[in-house]
Amino acid sequence: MNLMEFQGKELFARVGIPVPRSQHCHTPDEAASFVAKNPGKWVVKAQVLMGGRGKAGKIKFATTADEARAVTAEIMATPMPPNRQNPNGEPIHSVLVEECLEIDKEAYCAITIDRTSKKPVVMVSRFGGMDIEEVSEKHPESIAKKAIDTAAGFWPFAGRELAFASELDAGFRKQLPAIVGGIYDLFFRYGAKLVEINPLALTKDGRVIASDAKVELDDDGLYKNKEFAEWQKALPLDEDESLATASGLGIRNFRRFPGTVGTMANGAGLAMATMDAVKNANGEIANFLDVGGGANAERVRKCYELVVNHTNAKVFFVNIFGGITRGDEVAKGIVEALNTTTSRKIPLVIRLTGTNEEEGRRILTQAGMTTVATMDEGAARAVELAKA
Amino acid sequence: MNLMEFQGKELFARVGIPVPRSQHCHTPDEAASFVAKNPGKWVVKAQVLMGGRGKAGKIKFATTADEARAVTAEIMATPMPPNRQNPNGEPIHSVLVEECLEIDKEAYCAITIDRTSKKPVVMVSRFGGMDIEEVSEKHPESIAKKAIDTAAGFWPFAGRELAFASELDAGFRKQLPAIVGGIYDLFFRYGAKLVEINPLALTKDGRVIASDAKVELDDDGLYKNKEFAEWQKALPLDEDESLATASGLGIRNFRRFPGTVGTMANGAGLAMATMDAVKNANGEIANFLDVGGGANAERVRKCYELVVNHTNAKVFFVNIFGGITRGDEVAKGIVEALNTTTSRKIPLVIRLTGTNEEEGRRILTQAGMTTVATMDEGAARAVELAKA
Amino acid sequence: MSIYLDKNSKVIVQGITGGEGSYHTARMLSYGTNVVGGVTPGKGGQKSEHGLPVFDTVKQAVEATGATHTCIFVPPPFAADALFEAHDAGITLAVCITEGLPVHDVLRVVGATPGMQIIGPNCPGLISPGKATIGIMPGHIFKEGNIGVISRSGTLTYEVVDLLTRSGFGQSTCVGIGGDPIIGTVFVDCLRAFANDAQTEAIVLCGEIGGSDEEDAAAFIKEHLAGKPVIAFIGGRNAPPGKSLGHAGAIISGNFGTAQSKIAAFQAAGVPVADRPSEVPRLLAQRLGVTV
Amino acid sequence: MSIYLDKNSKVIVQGITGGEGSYHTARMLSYGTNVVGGVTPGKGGQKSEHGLPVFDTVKQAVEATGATHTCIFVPPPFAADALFEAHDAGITLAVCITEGLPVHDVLRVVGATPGMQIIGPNCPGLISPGKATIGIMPGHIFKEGNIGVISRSGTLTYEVVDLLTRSGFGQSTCVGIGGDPIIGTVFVDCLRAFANDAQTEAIVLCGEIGGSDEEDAAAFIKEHLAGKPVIAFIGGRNAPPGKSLGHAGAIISGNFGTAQSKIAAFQAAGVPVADRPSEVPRLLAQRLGVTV
Repeated sequence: MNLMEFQGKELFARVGIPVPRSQHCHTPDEAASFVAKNPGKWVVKAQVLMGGRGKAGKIKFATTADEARAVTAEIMATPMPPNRQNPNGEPIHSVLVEECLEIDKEAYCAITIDRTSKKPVVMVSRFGGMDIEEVSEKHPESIAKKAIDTAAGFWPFAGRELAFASELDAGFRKQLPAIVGGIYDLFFRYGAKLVEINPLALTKDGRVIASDAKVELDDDGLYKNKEFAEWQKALPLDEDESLATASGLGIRNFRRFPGTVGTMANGAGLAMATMDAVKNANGEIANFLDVGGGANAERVRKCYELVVNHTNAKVFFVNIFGGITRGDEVAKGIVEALNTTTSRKIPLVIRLTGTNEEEGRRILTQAGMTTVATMDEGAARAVELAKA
Repeated sequence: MNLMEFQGKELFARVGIPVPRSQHCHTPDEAASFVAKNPGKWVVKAQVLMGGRGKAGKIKFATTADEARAVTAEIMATPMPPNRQNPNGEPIHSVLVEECLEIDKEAYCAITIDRTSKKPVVMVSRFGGMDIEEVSEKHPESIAKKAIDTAAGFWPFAGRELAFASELDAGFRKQLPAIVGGIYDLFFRYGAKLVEINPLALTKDGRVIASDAKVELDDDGLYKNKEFAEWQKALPLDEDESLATASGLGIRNFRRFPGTVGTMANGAGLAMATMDAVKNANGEIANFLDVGGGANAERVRKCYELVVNHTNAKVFFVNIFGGITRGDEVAKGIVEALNTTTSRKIPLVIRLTGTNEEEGRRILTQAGMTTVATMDEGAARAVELAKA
Repeated sequence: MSIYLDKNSKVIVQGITGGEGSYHTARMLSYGTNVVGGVTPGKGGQKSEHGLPVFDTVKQAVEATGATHTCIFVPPPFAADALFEAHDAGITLAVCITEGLPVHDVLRVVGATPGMQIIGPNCPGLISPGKATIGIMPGHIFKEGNIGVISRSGTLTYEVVDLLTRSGFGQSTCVGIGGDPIIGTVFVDCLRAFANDAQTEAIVLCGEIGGSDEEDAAAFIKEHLAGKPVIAFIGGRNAPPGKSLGHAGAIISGNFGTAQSKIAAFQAAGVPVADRPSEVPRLLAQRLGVTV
Repeated sequence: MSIYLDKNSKVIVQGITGGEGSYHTARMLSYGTNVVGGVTPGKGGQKSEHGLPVFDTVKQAVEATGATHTCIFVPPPFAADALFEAHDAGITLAVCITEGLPVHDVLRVVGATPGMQIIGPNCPGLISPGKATIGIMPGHIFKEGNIGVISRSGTLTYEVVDLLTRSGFGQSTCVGIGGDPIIGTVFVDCLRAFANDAQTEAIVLCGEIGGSDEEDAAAFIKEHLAGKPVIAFIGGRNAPPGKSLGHAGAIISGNFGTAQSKIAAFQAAGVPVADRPSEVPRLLAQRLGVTV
């Protein structure tokens, strides 16, 4: 689960990472009333998950209540425009009215998980305020990395090493160990997969403050913090994610593509291999779908309806490796699913392997479905049908 | 630093260990007013560091406000009587008015540090409510111990193992991992050397509650929690500890005995060896005193005055191994100290070794002090003078 | 021989009285696995439905049975605890079937359980065909032989193994290492074990997009595995870009875990990469100089 | 030879520009210790007053100098951090002079720094006479020879060493392990090292009341150290009962750490126990069959 800036900064505050003074506002009036009570220079930032707010004109300044009302209204009037990351854009439901920092220097600081060392790794760069991918391309040597030993936990020396290795401005140096300690603490306490402070600001009066906050939480660990259930409900899902959860699938088990060959397989690896097989047969994929373990009738029906109603599929290629489940049971589930659905019918190509596979194929053939013996054969047949 | 029951229970509550409802009261009226507002059966317990409150009549019951006032007044009227642990007794400044638990079973649960494994060790016994030393003598097999790996941290299995290994009543079993997790958490979060729950009560209505709380904090770690400075001020020191701190020594650097040979040495090991040397010479020791590093004139004067004014010493045996400090410097310090003190004079026997030891001895002899070459010789001479 | 597991390995099941645990214990026993007992707190002293002794703690189970291997079927919130318990009791190999462990629990476990080989979490387990299996793999598709198989995916492993078996290639040991971001045993661990295994003559490695385990494996093969042919397959060449670790994660690992990067790494290490699973047996036959 | 430290050991000093650190660095250098640099964050690139390079981090110091040993002179709140930094940078032996470390910091350090030998905290350090010293011991009282010395106390060590030197017994290595409740190196660690040290022909062990390190040492000697005579001295026979660990601690360690218990353990292991420090050289001479 990705958090919005105001949520990320709330967690920052809890672990002692300095953040600018701010107020989360849902309406222009709320913003105006806050600025009226708190004179000063403020920045109004749209609260969305998408990046590119600045370029989209969704970050504006205000020094009076009227200005605050006006820019908030302007920001919230239109959704975030689509970009490559999110082709649907994103509606804006709130803004963060925040102390306008007088920034002297900007740095980058993040923690994430390194698969290879199996440890949390902290990254620091003296190039803040720009996309870290860009920094990584243009100034790869500027990025200092440090794996943290989870058995020892975080100790300040790691922050000092990062400050010196990344040649951060000396103004950052004293505070960096505490900032890194804070993101390490947040990382474990709240189960984050990524915590990114970009930019980490050194202000003209010498404070080191998290000017932005990007936090991605581990979905598998959300249950440990009850409050996250509320946050999750309030966050936008993209359309594929919404469709997946509405069909009872995991959030990452379904994704659409522009092609015409619908697919379904059990297990992410086999589902990916199934897509590859369709590609190898010169077909275009309509979707990725991992039905998970236990392909029972109800589950199969929902997946069928999901693909038929929400993708461009002209054919539905089902690729099940029975494993422990018996092939005849799976076959019965498929037949029952197809008999009970009220959605329009498209041709099915079914590849079914596992215990009692022959018996399963017999059941399917009797129900008038196309069965094939191998994944490659199924892919070829599905592509043929899609092009027919 | 040892904590009183109400302080220990405050920490228990913070880490989620269930404690009885209670009110800490400083006067009989406070206790009465609390009971008036909260009808029920209450127990009133003197808040002192000494053990043996029950036998001393310092734990009483009350069901009405008048009873609460009366028993509180009675408890606070006289100090805790002396015992072997504290020959001076202890004044009573407050009581804890606490929910009277309907106890079904009592167990014992504690965490402390094991020097050998260099780990925190949790101990659980199904014999609660009695001194653990007694349990250890009578039912040694009933005490289950489990070292906790600090790299892994606490995980519930350790609590389960302890519950099963100690054959605790099944009513304790489900809650024990959380209780153990709580004391482990307290142990590290607040820097405790000992956390003891005795008894850990299983109530008739199935709750598992810490009925008493004994917490010893590590003095070296107190700085990490600012609030402890306040607690420390409020806690009673025994007389030797008060004298030690008043003389600028560490709390454990001075202790008195009934004998007549006063001692001072640098380093705890040498100070103990000095006492042993006096014993070996058939003398009786007046005190243990580790002057620490840097025996300068001011420090030596204060120690001299401490021994002369507060022990039965008839002679003062100073045993300094110069090490890095130069012997002549130490000698000058001793002479200066003795010249500036206004306390009564007793004979000194000085053993001084280290760099420039001959020069040092010359300075001391010129000032009319007895110097000796070895510790054994010094001890013999001191004993002789004490008996003179 | 075989790696990690043979006929004599003494196995316990944590969560033996639960639905999954009980079902798969029966399957493991029927395959020939030397399952010696199980653990369910509060049921110590009872017998499982398979007639095996049930213990309250892993420590008791290990003391009573001498078990060295464990198979963990406990719900995600309790799985890290189960792994730490196994480690503390002296277990040397733990297979964690449980799916959905918080990744931070896994980080903690792998960082503080030295000396215990963890397979998974979220994996199908492992099998030394003809000897024993730990986990949930469908034993009937495997056949004893001399090909080592390692895979990040469950059903894809079955697909590949099925093809191998049908082509006459039996397996020494097959390890489903799981596809989670952090896993206890990675390709390199298995390759090192296969390198020292006399029974294993060639290795099939089924990778996936994401992470850099495949690149690490390729580097290891180039350096240390000249003697035994390896065939690779990379799943997900046409899959949506992984969203799970984000950009910072990709920069940490030094690449973006694309299929291209992995294929290039394997080719540079002299490892033929199959275009599709069905190509694996053919490539293997070529490298071994046999006909399928 | 000698244990833990010789002429070639490359040593850095953490806190080299502080008062204590600077003073004792000068002393170590003048004794002949191969001090190759120091660490003070923010002073990297400067030279210490001894002309040694100063680094911002231990990692930089190790990379630039190849140091394997460190001596830590930083205030108590920063000492655990300094030890973890040394471990992370690959240091293999760390002497922590700092007194007053929170015991929980020490527990954390010793529990998560595998592969690094920690001497202390709150100890005077170690010396291989005639070769090198790390710490704050007064070098002039030591003399090269073949007696290994281990002690929990600082000044008591000097007392005993002084007596040994005056009696003609030189030392191979003397280790002041410190008297804190939790220390990185205990008697048994040193005994194991001395057992394998060709230079060391006999060992003097100075214990104290409290804890069970002496009992553990006695058990180790009985089991593994038949070849080399050991003489023990136990300080504090007439000292006030230790208050620091309380009763639960005593029950954990299985005894109450009395002088009686320790003396009995040593005698059972065939180790003569001196009544007083001045008896040590005589007992040693007896065991070695020489005259003082």
